[in-house]
Amino acid sequence: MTDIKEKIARKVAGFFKPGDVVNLGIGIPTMVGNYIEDGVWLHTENGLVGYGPAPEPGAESEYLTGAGAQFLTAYPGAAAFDSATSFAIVRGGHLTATVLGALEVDEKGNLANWSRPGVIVGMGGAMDLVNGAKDVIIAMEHTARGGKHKILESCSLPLTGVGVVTKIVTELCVIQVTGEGLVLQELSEGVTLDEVLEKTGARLIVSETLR
Amino acid sequence: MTDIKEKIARKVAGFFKPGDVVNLGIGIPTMVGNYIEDGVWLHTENGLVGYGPAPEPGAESEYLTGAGAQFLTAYPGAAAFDSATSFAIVRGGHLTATVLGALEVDEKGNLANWSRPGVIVGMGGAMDLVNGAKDVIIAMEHTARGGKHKILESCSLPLTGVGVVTKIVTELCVIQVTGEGLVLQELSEGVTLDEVLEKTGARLIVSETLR
Amino acid sequence: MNKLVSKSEIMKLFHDNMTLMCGGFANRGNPGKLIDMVVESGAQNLSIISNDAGDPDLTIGRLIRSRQAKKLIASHVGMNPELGQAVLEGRMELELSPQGTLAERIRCGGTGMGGVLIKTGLGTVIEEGKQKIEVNGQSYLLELPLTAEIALVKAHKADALGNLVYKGTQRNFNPLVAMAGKTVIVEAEEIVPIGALDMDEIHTPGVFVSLVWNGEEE
Amino acid sequence: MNKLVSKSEIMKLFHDNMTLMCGGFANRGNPGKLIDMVVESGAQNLSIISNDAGDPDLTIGRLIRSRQAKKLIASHVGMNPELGQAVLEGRMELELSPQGTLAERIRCGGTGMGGVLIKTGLGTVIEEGKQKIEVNGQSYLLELPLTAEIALVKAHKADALGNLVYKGTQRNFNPLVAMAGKTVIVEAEEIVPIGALDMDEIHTPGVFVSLVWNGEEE
Repeated sequence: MTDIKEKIARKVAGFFKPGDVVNLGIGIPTMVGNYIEDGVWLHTENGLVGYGPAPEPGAESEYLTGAGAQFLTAYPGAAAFDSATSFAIVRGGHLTATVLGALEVDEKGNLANWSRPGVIVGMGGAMDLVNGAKDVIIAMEHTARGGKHKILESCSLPLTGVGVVTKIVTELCVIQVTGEGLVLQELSEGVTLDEVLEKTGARLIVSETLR
Repeated sequence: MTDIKEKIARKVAGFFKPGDVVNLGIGIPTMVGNYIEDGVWLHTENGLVGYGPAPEPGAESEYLTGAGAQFLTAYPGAAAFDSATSFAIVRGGHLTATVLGALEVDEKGNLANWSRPGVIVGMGGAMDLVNGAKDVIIAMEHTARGGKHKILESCSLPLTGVGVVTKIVTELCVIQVTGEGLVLQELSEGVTLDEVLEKTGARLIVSETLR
Repeated sequence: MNKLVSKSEIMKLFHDNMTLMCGGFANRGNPGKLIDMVVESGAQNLSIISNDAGDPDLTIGRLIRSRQAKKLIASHVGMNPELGQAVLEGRMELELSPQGTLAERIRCGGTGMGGVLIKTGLGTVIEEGKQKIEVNGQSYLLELPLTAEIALVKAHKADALGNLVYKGTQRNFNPLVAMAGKTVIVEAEEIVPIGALDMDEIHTPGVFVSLVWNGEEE
Repeated sequence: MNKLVSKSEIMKLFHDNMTLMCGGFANRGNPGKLIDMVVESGAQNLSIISNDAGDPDLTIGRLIRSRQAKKLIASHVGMNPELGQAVLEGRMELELSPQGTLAERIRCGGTGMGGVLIKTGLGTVIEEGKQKIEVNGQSYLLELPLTAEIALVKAHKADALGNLVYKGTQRNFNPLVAMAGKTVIVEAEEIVPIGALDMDEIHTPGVFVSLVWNGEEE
């Protein structure tokens, strides 16, 4: 299980190169931080660019925390700022990518990841991130508990953003969201096309390189 | 002549008490700064609260200048900020007063002080100041060259702001702008009511204390 | 101009039916002792503007647990199931605003503007009840300013003029909230002499700040 | 990630018909050497966004004298009679924006918003051609964002990541302009090593900045 999550995180981390500025959501997206190259800069919406891994025990500082209140470290050259500036970075187009989890993603690149029936959580910065970041990468397990589809023809839960997702990375495959629909670009080792099709609730266009 | 200007500036300076935050325009308004009490804080729109008088020769710093590029000094506790913050102070209602010159002021408190025919200057921060400051005090000579009226029934030049002026201070008198019109509140020593009426192109309501 | 006050002077300012705005983010950088004072004041029927609802036993979570809060405007409340429960039971009203939009709405209030046009939330529930405005062929939501009778701010350093410096990620919403309250009250970790802060390191100029408290009982 | 460049690399970026945005205020805090480079480039038909027109022989005044500028968006041009003359003769177009509005329009462009509602200029010529929007019974002007292909910024200190610190009143429009250019070029008085700037003293985070120049010929 951790294996699966790590695999997804490693895959996503490989998309980034030094100089990129990336915001990571909670869950699998957070794990992406463990595998990125040196020089990929991480943005946390509570007001910091340039954070590093968790500090050694005893070295925690209440002045260096993430959006989930977790303790962070900072690389030399890190900059702190207020929440308006933080989202100026996001909305202003300065994020190379955001990596987020999803409850549902659909063929049009719609994303639902902040609200499910009967639970009151709030969208936090997710709606800003999906509208602002150049790439919106969904990093998630391919299906929900019980094998329920998460990649759908059309999202049923309240949306986070309309037509915002650019890429979906799961333990089974990599899917690119295009104007024509979802393009299956890559199968993970040992995964068959049939398995992906079965576990996907949306129409998939199989990339030429896979045919 | 300098006497007249100094007199106006002294009069205006007397309206302010420690803790007030005031922005001074060019001309006579600038001279107000020479007579304010300690603890009245001066705001300059290019990004500083807490400036003091001009520095001694040789002590000028290009990092401490006013809106007219003139050299300033700073009191302990002065704060520098960017232009958006500078006008957040103005528009957000944190200025006790602004003191400005005028080409024309009228019965409704309309002000024209940025544009005259055939000269292209621009409003700078004047429009923001008159809309944001709690008190908008016009400090000027009562009439223009040749005795031409500046206090009018209705401004003829392009406006800086509508119904924004709260007080007019000239070498002759102090006029308060009210919902009923211009109220003559105070005559300078040796000045007669008739002289003020003659030199004013607007209806004046004479305050009870003067009758 | 000396804005330093004692706890008792601040305590007088809290009353029923007021709107409070509060800095902090996920239990970090919150003016925790000022929130304690609001709890102690017993003021009822409060409307609160804050990024989040905190944990139930921390920061503004305490005002929800004490049932003093009747309304919350926030972006995220997932750390506080008691808030969710109160909303589901109809005891509290919740208005959700995307985080970046919330930040700009508070700044908008503080800067005396009438609103901002933002794309965030287009095509989602965030559209509900909002005016859509077209600019150069693009749609935006008109997002309205937020202000409060009292803003509660946590700062790292403050002087008696109200000049503030924040530290690291404790900054978050604090400088925004510090612009948008009619009365802005600061809980400072350290009071420094006037002149000790360089004019370039000041994050919030004192002109925005009403009162500064050193966080000590009296 | 190293954003330090030489003059020749910057020179390549200027071309005819581009929009330039420029920090500085009344000949102070201007990126003067970068403006010299624009003059040297000979790029024609430029649109310029700047608080003012400078003096005729200083800062962007030089681009007006050289007749490279065809349009200026500014709040004040009184120090530059040559600009006034060019406008009266129809050689240049001038769009005046109140100073606080100009600052917010630049910030608005930099923060990816679609506009801001501002009262300043109501009842004046500033209303012309603008949409009026009512919010809670009050009228506001819809002011539109400004962005530019290149933003020219003057900073006191910069590191190779583009983190910037300004000094005193040289700050003015620079941090706003530094957010609103597609390419943001910084003329720094001093280049400091990465890590030399404290995370709390940085005024402009490097993420906004494209290129940093130390102001030396090569």
